[in-house]
Amino acid sequence: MVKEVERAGIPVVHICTVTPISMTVGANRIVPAIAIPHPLGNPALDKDEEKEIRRKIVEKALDALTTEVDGQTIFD
Amino acid sequence: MRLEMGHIYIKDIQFAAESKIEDGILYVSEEAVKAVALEDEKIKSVSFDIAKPGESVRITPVKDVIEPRVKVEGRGGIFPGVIAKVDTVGEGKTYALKGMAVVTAGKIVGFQEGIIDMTGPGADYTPFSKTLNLVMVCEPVDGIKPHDYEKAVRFAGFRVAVYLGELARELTPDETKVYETCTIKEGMEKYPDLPRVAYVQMLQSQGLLHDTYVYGVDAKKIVPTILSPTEVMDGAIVSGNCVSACDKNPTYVHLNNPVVHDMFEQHGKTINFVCQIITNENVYLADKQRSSDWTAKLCKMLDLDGVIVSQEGFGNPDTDLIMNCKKIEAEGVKTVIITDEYAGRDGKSQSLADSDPAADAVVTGGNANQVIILPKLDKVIGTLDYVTKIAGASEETLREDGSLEVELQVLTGATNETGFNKLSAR
Amino acid sequence: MKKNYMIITNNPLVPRKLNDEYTVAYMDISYEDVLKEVRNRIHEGHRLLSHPLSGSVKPNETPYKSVMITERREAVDEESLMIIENAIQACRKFVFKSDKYKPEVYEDFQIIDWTLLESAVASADAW
Amino acid sequence: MAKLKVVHYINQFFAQIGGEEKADYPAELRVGEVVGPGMALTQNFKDEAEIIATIICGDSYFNENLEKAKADILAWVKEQAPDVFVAGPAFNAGRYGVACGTIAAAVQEELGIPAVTGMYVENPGADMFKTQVYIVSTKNNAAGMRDAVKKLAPLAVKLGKGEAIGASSEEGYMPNGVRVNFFEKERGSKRAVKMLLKKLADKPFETEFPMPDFDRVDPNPAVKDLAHAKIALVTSGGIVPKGNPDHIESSSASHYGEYDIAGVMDLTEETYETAHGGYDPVYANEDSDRVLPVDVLRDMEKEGKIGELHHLFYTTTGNGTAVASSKAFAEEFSKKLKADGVDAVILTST
Repeated sequence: MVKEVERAGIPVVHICTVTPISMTVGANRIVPAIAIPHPLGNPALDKDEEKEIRRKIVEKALDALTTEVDGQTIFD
Repeated sequence: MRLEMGHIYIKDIQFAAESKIEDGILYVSEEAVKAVALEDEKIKSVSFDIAKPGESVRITPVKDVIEPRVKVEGRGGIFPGVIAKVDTVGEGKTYALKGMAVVTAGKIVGFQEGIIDMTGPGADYTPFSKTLNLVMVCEPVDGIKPHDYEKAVRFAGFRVAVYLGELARELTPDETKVYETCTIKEGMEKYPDLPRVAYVQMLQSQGLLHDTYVYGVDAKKIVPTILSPTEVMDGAIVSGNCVSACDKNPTYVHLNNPVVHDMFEQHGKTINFVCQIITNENVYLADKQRSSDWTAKLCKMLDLDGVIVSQEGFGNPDTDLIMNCKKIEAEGVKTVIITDEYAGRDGKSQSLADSDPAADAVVTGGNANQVIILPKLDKVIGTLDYVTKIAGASEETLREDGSLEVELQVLTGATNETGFNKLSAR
Repeated sequence: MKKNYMIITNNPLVPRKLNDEYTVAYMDISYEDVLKEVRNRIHEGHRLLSHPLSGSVKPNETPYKSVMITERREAVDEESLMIIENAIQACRKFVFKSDKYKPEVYEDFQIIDWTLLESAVASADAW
Repeated sequence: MAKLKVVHYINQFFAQIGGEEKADYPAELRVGEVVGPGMALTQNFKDEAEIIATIICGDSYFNENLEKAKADILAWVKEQAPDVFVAGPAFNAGRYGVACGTIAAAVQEELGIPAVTGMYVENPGADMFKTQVYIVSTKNNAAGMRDAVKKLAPLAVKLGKGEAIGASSEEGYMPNGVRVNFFEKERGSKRAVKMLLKKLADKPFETEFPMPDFDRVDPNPAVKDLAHAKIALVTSGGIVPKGNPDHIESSSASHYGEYDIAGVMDLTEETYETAHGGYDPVYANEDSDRVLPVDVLRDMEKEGKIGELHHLFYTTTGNGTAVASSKAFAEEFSKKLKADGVDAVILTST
């Protein structure tokens, strides 16, 4: 799916728990997520902390989108 | 190693008072072969029948297909570690009865499979419609465990095949072929400019009706090793599996392994056929990793340039196949793999359960999900009762006019993954 | 001593065959649901130890499936994830007929599934 | 036996009306006429089929007046009621190839009349339509006409008669993802040895089973001005409005969802959930922001970190490994995203 978005000429960042799979499906900008059932959250934390974590991941994703990459890159 | 294979062509099989081969006709004493089969007390009764190409005959449920052979010169005997004593085979002189096979049948489990049709559309797909078949249906003693029954039928087939092979010991072969491999050093010196090539054979090794034996050793318990490709011609590898009949290697296929023969064909001309590497297909994932690591390591240690990898079976062996291919390619050894496909009845599903870009050279034995109508035939050897319970079939399989609607899966050897057949898919 | 792996199964023969050294999660669910149960546990960080498509009896043909996974939870294992997803996909290409056999055949299905698992147990216990 | 009836579609160039300067030639039906390549087709039909009408359309006209051209042509084909519809061959002519694919697929889909076309493998129409209609593989220019009609005509006859179509390598069409069995001339082991010899010699060889798509797409340039960028959210995590109004299936969904989040500041347990059956849904159902971070992006929108959050998001339940199933959806919604002026996409997966 990520490849088709990229092919359409839109830069895309893939937030994905298992980054090797993201590599396999051909994403160029990859940001690791937390866990499969809750990629951008952690139910063990309280709401505010959880949102803070989510924001960090989204910020990282936006950083990735504003960074030129040369091939597949994981933004750890 | 140098093995001389003498071919004795069998033109007909007949029951007679005395077992012998005369003018290409195999005369079988029913009494004698029965006695051979019944040596095992776990077999209560056995019946023999003959099925010839073109006859309106269906054989089912097939367990194994075996070509009778006899070792006339050199170390060891046919089926070492199983029938003959453990001794390294693959050199000297061996005779084979060509154009015929011993087919074992018997209901070991209720969903067993394996159909050989001697005529009609099914005959186009199973290679054993072209051989004269001596069929033995074995009934076990009451209350036997499936494990014991499987083993009893497996061994009974080998005993009968060896008994028949012995009839050829004093004959003069109609044709002789010589197969010779070099040692590593000899090969380097003799064929310095030819690519060094090996055959990697994956052996089914997962459990009851899913096993293969190498010199009598359960292939689950081996680590990958090398053989002289002539060893399999003397029965170094035998089949203990028959579930999913289309892509399992009956013993006949091991004896006549087509990759071995087609590589020998090119040996000394376009390739240096270095050896055969055998590996397994275990259920346990760490075993898969170890075996594929070792296979790739052997390819590297042998300084190979290329290999052909053949698979056996469906599903989890796809993982072994791709692991082998990927790791062997990563060692810089060029790889061609042989597999078959489960693309669904409509041909639209993903054929394999695993894939990798390294697998860029694939030969396929066809889509095993393809539906085929097998017309009613005049005679059934074995029983049709089980046909309705086999893989690719169901209770609904048997149609009103007596024909069967099944997938190619049920036909013995139909989508063989050693490249035994011409069937393919695109 | 308890083994460091567990078995997810819908084969009633498995809990009967294995003593209490073994952790067996027996569930009366379908073949595909066993695979999904295994997948959920992989998502939680368990790792596959046996191949979910063990055996040549096809999904939707045999109703039984037993899969071995680690007892311990770690980071999500990519290889396990790929294998289980592919296995679930593979289920769907076979015509469903697990409910069409005569009653006595199911016992044979159970035995075959058990021997496949048994070979994995043998390998696991060799460590 | 009566001959099969064929309607043939060609462009202005092959109808000898003119080249690029005549590409705006409107669609035209010529009943009873065999035009241009129709002659060669007719010869190759032998006595089994005949062209009863030819439809001619300029390539620009077709593509620029797509809806009208398609509707007119479909109406004519329906009226002629042929047994089979043939378009082209288009060789390497891009717009002609796309037109042939479009109209052949439409005839087949909407009229239920089997259709076939032909073109060069690199013609953009090939990739677009090869899984929808049979496309015979041709050379890259009209010098390959003889060769093309030799494959096109018999395939059209087979389709017209409703006969089983063999494997792509036998019939000469481009592989379309449907696996078909057939018997090769040599056994598999021999084919494997030959393939290995070619591979060893670094010569071209053809695999009998191409592995699934592992192609790569080059990354697009980075977003320059985030503060003015329009960002869209896409997820394969199956987030949908509560109640799953479009009934997105829990796995290998047959369609994707497009939902408006204008004014939505936060996804809550009461308003959103996941349709995905590929993971434990409890956490996503409690708070769908855990999969689709709408709340955070709204904050950033307010703070001026990003220009705006696009008012539509797209959702499917394809899991990470099932690439093929979601490819078509993604192609479609990517076009919409592009048309809506989206500057960048955040795609979340589980």
